[in-house]
Amino acid sequence: MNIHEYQAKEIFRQHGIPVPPGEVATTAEQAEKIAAKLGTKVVVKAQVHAGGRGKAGGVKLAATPAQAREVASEILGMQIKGLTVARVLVTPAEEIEHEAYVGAIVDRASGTVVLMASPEGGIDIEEVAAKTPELIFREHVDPRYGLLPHQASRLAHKLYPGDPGRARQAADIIRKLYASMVDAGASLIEINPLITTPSGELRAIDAKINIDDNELSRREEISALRDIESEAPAEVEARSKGLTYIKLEGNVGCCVNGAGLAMATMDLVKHYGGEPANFLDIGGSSSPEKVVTALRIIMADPAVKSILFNIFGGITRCDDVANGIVEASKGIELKVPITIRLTGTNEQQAVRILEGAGFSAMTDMDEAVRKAVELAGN
Amino acid sequence: MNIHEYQAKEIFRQHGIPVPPGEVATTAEQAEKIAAKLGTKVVVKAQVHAGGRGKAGGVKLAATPAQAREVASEILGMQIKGLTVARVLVTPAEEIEHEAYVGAIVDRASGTVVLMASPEGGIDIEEVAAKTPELIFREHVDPRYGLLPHQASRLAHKLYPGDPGRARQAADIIRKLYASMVDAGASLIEINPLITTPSGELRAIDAKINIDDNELSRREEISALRDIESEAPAEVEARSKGLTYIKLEGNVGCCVNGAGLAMATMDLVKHYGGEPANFLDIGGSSSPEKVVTALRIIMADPAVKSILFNIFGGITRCDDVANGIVEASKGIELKVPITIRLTGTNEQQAVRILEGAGFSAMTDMDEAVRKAVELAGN
Amino acid sequence: MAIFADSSTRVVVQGITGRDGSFHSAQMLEYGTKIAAGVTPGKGGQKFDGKVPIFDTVEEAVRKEGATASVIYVPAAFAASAICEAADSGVKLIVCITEGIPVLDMLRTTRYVADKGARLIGPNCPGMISPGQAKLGIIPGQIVEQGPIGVVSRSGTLTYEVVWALTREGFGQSSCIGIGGDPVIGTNFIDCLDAFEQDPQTEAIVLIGEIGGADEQNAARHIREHLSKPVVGFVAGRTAPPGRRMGHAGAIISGSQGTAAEKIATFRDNGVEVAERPVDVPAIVSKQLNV
Amino acid sequence: MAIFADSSTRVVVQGITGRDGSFHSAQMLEYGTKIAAGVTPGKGGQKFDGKVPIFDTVEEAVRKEGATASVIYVPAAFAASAICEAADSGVKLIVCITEGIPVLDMLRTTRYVADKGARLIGPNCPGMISPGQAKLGIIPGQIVEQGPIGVVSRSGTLTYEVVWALTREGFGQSSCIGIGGDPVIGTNFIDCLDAFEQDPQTEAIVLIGEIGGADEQNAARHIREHLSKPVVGFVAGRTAPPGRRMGHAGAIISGSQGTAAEKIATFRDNGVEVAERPVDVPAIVSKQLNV
Repeated sequence: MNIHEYQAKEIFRQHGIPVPPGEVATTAEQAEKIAAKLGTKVVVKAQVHAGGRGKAGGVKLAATPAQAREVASEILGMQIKGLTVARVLVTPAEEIEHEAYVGAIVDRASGTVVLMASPEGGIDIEEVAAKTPELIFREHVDPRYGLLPHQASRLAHKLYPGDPGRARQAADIIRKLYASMVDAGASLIEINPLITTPSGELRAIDAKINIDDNELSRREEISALRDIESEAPAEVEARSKGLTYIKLEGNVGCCVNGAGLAMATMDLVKHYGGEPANFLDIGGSSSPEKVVTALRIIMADPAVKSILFNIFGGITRCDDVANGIVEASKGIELKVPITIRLTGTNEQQAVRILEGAGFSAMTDMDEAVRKAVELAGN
Repeated sequence: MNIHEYQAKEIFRQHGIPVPPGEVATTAEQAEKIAAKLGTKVVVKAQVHAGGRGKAGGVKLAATPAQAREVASEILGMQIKGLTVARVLVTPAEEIEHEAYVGAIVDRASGTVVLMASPEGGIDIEEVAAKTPELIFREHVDPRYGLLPHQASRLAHKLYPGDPGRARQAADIIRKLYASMVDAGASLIEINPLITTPSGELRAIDAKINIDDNELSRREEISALRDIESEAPAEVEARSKGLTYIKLEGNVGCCVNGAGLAMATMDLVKHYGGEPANFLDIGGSSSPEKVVTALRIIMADPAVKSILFNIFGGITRCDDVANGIVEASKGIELKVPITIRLTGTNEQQAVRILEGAGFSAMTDMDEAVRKAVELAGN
Repeated sequence: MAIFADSSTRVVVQGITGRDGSFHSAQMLEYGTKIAAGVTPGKGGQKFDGKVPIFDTVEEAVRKEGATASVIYVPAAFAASAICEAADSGVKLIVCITEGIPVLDMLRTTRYVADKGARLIGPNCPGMISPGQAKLGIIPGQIVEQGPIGVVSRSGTLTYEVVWALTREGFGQSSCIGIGGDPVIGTNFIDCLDAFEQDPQTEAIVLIGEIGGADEQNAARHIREHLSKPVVGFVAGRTAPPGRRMGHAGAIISGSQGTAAEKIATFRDNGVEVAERPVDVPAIVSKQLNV
Repeated sequence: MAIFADSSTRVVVQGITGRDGSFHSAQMLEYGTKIAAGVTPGKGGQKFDGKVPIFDTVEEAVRKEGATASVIYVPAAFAASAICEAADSGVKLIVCITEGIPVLDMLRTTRYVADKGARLIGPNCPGMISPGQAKLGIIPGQIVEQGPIGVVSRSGTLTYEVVWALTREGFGQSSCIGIGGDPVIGTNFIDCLDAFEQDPQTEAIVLIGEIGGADEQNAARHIREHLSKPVVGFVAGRTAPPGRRMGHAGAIISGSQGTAAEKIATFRDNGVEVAERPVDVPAIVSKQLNV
């Protein structure tokens, strides 16, 4: 789960990481008031779950409260990578002497959290990593010991060599960043940039935290940070029913059990000249209701011209899926043709159920995909 | 540092370990009031830093508030192992179905905290350990992982086999006991007995926590639990000056640098027929003031008939010690003979300083001890 | 032969009385897996299916019934602890089916398992099956057949699809391992590749990957450097949209965007043939084995 | 020869600019110890005594000056971290003089050092000296002499007393190791006994113990089972009063009250001769070596 910059900064603040003041506005008037209260030049920053906000025009300076109102009204409602901006963060425009990068991520390869820091922070950090990897310093955190103080100190001294004052501040920030990560159940946490002010103080000017979805059930406060309004309603509904749904641009609606098989099915749709309309994984344990929900979500997409079920029964029982399709066909008008491929657990019962309700079923994946693509008119 | 039962129970309470209610009284009247408030049969328990309180008569039942007053007046002021009882804990007398033992200690041999539990709890637990060691169950806590939930559960199931309800309670208590240990900076923590009430609930009826002295500087709240009144004033004064002093029963006052050498010196006093009056370690880095304090503390003991200095200079500088002796001799009347043995760092300067003030010094430890014993009239 | 588990493996099922645990334990028994014991704290003394003894702790299952492997079906909140318990009790193979374990917990847990000298498969995986010998997990027994192909996969049902295609074309399997789709897992592609390389029954290996991370790329390089047996690859997710931006750190750490195209290219650069469709896998295997 | 450190050892001093660190670094240099570098975070780039380079981190001291051992004089609040830093930087011998480190910190720290494959001596110890070669810590250089006796001790000044007695009687030392008086330490009696057993220079060993714990009893049994060289024991604290009651757990865990009488008896039961007085040690050594 992504959280917004302003939410991430609040977590930083709670852990004692120096963050500039600032408040969130949902209207231009609010933005003006906040700017007036801050009493200084401000930055107005779009709060959306997308990178590259600056380049998209979602981050703007304002010298006066009136100007803050003006730029806020430009940014609010703006579309950035398909997401509508509903909130802006109004925060003082800091004078910047230097920009560093500090981040931590769960590294699959080493099975550790890796802390990373670079004196070349800012928007081009990935380029720095690619072109001058020697400017990215790392510390692997042994999960048995957690971040040890000397690691934070070592990283800090590499970040600001010959500058004990900033190194001391940075070591403290790095320790707190790691603590924030663990406390929030984050799989990624970043400060970019970590600026130096003219007076030599470090401040976290941007904040990014990705929460591990598996942490949410045990962290109510963090769960509450989810911004449901910023998500597509169909995705929210799917998640609430235990499905994973992502809308795409094609016209072949796909309903599959298992993420890997779902992706392979979409690849095959493409292979046969079609375009998948969505990714939809009905998950492990099946129930007719899940299938009903899945079908309703897919059919709500007007672009869908043909629907493909691809079920390989393991834990998922084919008869559950068949029952779901039959039940859905009673409540919803099936405006587009449905191609059903079923194999595995309780396959025979499923075929009987489907045939009893006038559906036919196939067992071969390739054949089914080809047919569904044809039916979509591709 | 030892803390009292009532203080340890408060730490348990903060961590959610079930502990019966109860309050501390310093007068018999207070004890009566507490008993009245509890409205039940009570136990009145001496709060002193000594084991075997029960056998010494420091723990008594009282059926009525009046009786609580009576037994409290008996216990308050009582001497247990040389310590005067200044406080009693008044707590409900619980009905006991079963007594278990649960404890944790830093184990030198394995370099881990070891959790121990026995279904044969109560005052004879050490006998259980000696005679039926198979009834003491253990879990070693890997310091890299801390206590893992399955370890608490495993211990709990051994403690109450075939009784999932009590096992669940016990696993929870064991986890909280370990957390209490870590949070308090304890080197030892015990519940003995952990009772089962007639309704099947577990309760910690006695509580023992030893705090690691090295933790005190970073734990103000725990440091504040020290009961200075219960300690000998000379020991408190010594500690405040960085000395370690323990009063003993002999007449040869000893002032040594280093605990091992201090013990070896006392052993040698005994070897030559004397009895040490104290253990006194002036510690590593020396200063004349420390020596002045040490000499004052030793001389305040009327039993002392002869004083022995035994200094092997390493970090400790012999001239510092010499200066301290000379300075002390100006301020305090030296009523008993002083034998001084000095060797090591700045030995020559020390001898010159001492001879200049009319003292003589020797370099051989055995000779010095023999002389000090003689001078004490042994 | 087979890898990790065979007909001598004595299994303890943790969470044997739960909904999933009891269903799949019955299936595992039916397949012929030797289930030595079950564990559900508080239900010690009962029996599963009238014959499998249940204990409160894994330690008892090991001590009294000689369990050598564990399969875990307990809920996510207790699964990391269950893995640690199995490792601490001397079980040498641990298969964790449970999904939803927080990744920070898994960092500690995989380290603990390694410290105890055990092997973990999963979590969030279908488990493994050595056809004709033992099934530890939920891979359907009816789609596999004993034979010379080793299969290792990050997916669940996609694995079944490929395995079923192999079986239909007459290519039975030595072992099929679902290593799981989580970021931090106990056994990775390379561990399985090395085990298949050592296994005399295995003649060719099928590796099924998907988008995300750099495990397939690392496996590809490992294959060129260390494997003599032919490997056939498949990567799902070529049409997956590039993920919404996940911060810089992921790309910095792995030097990769984790796309299917990148993975397929790396396989091919390292001499690993990659199938276009699941159904193409058997033909490539056949070609590699010259049968 | 000698154990743990010799004339080839390149030392980094952590806390070299502190009060104790600078005093004892000067003494170590004077003794001829090769001090390759000092570390004080924030003082990188300066020099100690006009010649020893100071760095911000131990990692730099190792990388740039080839330090192989560290001596730590930093305050207690930072000492555990300093030990971890040394171990993490590839230093193989770490001598921690600092006293006052909490025991729960030391549990983690000693494990970390072991995980990194390093050796820790101490904390709360006088360090070690290999006469004529290297002094790592605070043992006075003028009381030792090169020779055939290995000395290992839990004490500080009592060690000096015994070593000085040996030197006066003509028994020089191979190495003198103060292992420290804390409950949890990095190197124990048995580690040192085994090292002295292997060291060709060492002909006899003097072990100086004191009350508390069961380390001396474990050492006594180890000597009988594994040592061929003669060992002479000394135990301080025969007149120490029995400690005020410390709960049951201590006695349960070690099965011992930790008294000097018990320790002396265990030494004698295992064939280790125990000196009555420090001054008696040389005579027993002489008898054991038949000189």
